[in-house]
Amino acid sequence: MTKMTTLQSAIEAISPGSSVMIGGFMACGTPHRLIDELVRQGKSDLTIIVNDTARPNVGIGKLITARLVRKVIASHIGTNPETQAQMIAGEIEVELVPQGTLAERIRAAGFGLGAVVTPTGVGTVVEEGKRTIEIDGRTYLVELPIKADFALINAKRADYRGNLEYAYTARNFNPLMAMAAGKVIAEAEEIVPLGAISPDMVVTPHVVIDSLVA
Amino acid sequence: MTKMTTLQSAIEAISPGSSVMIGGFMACGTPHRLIDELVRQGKSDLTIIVNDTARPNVGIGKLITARLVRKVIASHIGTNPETQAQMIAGEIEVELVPQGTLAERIRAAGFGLGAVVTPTGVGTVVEEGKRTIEIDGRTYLVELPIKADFALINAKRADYRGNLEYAYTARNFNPLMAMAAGKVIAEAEEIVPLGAISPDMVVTPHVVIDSLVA
Amino acid sequence: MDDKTLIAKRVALELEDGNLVNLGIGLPTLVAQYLPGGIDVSFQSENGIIGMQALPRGMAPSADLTDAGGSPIGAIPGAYAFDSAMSFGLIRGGHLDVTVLGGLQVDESGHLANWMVPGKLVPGMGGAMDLVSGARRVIVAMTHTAKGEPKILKRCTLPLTSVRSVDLIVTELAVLQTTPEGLLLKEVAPGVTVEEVKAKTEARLIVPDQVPVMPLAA
Amino acid sequence: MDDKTLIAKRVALELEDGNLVNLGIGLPTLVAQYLPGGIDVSFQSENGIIGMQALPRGMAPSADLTDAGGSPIGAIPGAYAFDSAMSFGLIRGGHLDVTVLGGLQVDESGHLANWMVPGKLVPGMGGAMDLVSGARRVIVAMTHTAKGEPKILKRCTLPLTSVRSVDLIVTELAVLQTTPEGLLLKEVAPGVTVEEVKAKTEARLIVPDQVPVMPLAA
Repeated sequence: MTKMTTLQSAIEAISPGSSVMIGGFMACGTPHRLIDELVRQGKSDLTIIVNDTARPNVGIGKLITARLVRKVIASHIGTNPETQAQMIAGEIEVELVPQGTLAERIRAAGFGLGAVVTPTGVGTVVEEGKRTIEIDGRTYLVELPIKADFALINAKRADYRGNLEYAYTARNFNPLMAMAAGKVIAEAEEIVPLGAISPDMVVTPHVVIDSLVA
Repeated sequence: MTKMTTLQSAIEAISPGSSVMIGGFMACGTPHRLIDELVRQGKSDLTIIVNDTARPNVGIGKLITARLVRKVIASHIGTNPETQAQMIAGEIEVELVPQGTLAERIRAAGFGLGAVVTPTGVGTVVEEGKRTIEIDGRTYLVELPIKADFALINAKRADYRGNLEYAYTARNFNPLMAMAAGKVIAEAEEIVPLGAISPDMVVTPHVVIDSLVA
Repeated sequence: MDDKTLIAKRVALELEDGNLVNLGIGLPTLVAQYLPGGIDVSFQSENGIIGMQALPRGMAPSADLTDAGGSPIGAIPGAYAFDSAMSFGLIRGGHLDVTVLGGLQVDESGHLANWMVPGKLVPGMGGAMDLVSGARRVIVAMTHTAKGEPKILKRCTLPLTSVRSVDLIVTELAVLQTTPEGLLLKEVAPGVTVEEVKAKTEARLIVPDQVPVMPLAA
Repeated sequence: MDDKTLIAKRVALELEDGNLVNLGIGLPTLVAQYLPGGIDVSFQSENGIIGMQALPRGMAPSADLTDAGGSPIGAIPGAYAFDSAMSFGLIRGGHLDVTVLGGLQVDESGHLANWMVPGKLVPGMGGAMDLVSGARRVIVAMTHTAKGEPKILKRCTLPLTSVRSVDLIVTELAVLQTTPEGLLLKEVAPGVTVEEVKAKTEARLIVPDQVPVMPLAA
């Protein structure tokens, strides 16, 4: 059972209108080739779950520039004026989530937990429309898991079964998203033989990866 | 600021009656030297938070054999008849927690989350006395974080600031517990210079370690 | 062939290419020995590894690489080591395709009791509650009776492991599948009659006109 | 000395040996340059590293090692890279000793607003809400006024970042400490009078008889 595939066929599996998680933080650790191919194939009407939309026409910002996005769930869009402009024009829906809460909501989806119980956002606009719960006299928000149809992952190295290793701050949301989507597509800068990545170095296991693009 | 200390002084910091998390799974990844020193110093009346109590006079089982434990919070005590005998005799209180829930409750304490929302245990004896919450029509248990006064951690390698690396299945509860205690004492099989463990290989950061025993 | 071997061989046929599988301690562990050829199955040990294998002959055991019972194991190339939160994230999060567990009792609704006998045996649930609640498919591998008494009951009398129903029960006498209508007698072991299975089962069984004989090799 | 340098130097004196510190983008980043000698402080960047440092001169930038703004950085020996869940686990879990953040408004109760101006600027809160809710100590480093208008108010008019009060406010004019009774004028900058601080502050200030001058070096 090989997961190795071409860039083109990996992205062809994504239907317009899908929800797609994309790793990266200000274009660091973002799967650039997968994004370029999404743009090339013109997959539109996407809901993207991302930390940020980087900058205009950079990283995830390319999807915004190409107007392929219907909804953004992110912690920050301030570095991309195009996202803000499309939001103000009513062309993009934006749901802002505190970064730590975003990480835990994605993790909860991948880890089979029903909710995240966090102090972050209590008493702020983030609380609106959400349940709260009192625990030992303190109030917490009940934040729901975030799943997606697809996750697009960037890794430093992969073995050919799909075990992934990340480098430095390029790790960020990638391992969390790799657990939380129906189909997980990973690109790696390098593909190495089985065993070249020691068991202690693997961060994302092959069992959650569906397609691997060299 | 050095965290390097002797076995004796590291354990002297623990008062009888303390709550102590101890890493390991059936004596694999257990801090054996720290446990031996706990026994030697006769620290009694402990509440221990552990996956299991291993076997009689093996690993964490040494604390049971030495009758130093007042309460055990664990997922499994079946391999240690002494734990069961002391429980039946009313000498030890035992709180059994499903293993995945135990991991998440410890993590929640270390990660500043107010509770764990899990499907595990719903409708079983584990539910008794606990709140439940409905999410999207499904029932979950609301499980509370577990903190401790101390955590005793076993690592494969440490640099001398206290960054830790684990080996194979000796990782288990160690990294979770290292985040969830007031004072964290780690023993490492090897202490290496700063930089010898690459940033991507560190699993537990030095900032959570208080004492390091070579 | 002894009962355990027969059960393990039959369970092995349930595993599919690409599956991530967790085998409980004891009888379920035997399943790995009878994996059909040509399929690629990954075994998880909940103490923290995917890619476990029996300790290869002549290989020195490592204190840092054990199964959930604390016994030394090996690891295949491409194995993955992880902490206990990740372990149960894989289990609860829908990433574990199959768990094979032992059982004390299973009832008509497919409820499993396998972790305690009040007043007698209180080992703790270990990972069993998470495994039964979280795995995509739960297979119970156990002997059909204990000391002559049925273990497949109308209703479990022991504390449940989960309110989630198991999917399949494999014993030395039969294969039973849980359905919304009750337990379906899917197969009988070679040389075993439907009447014998019924006699040794307290639960009501749904018995089709034709009950195939249990296959033991793919 | 310009205002930003003065603020950064004063904030730097708040950091203690062994601290884990997160510096927000912009002005707070400058703080790292003025660390008092002889203390060992670790800097976290919430995108995933402890042990960040400015990119050393002559070192080639790596696309895989950036700060939270996406700019290349360096890493000290003994640095630690981690995912975003761990990053905010450290922040919310009480492991982050100090966060230094910019501010749009702070009020008498110590509430901070620093992430949006409705109808004008909706950048998103990034990590700010978690940082203010979770850090052991929250220091706001900001200019005292914006376009001549006070930023330290009786009550914030912008959406709050957290209902948790910040601990200290450092501006080019003063150091203010939040107390249960209100904002305490702890220090004034060199050459600045108490009257000037009061004139440029909308919030009521608690002014002790003696207000020391802001120290700028340990």
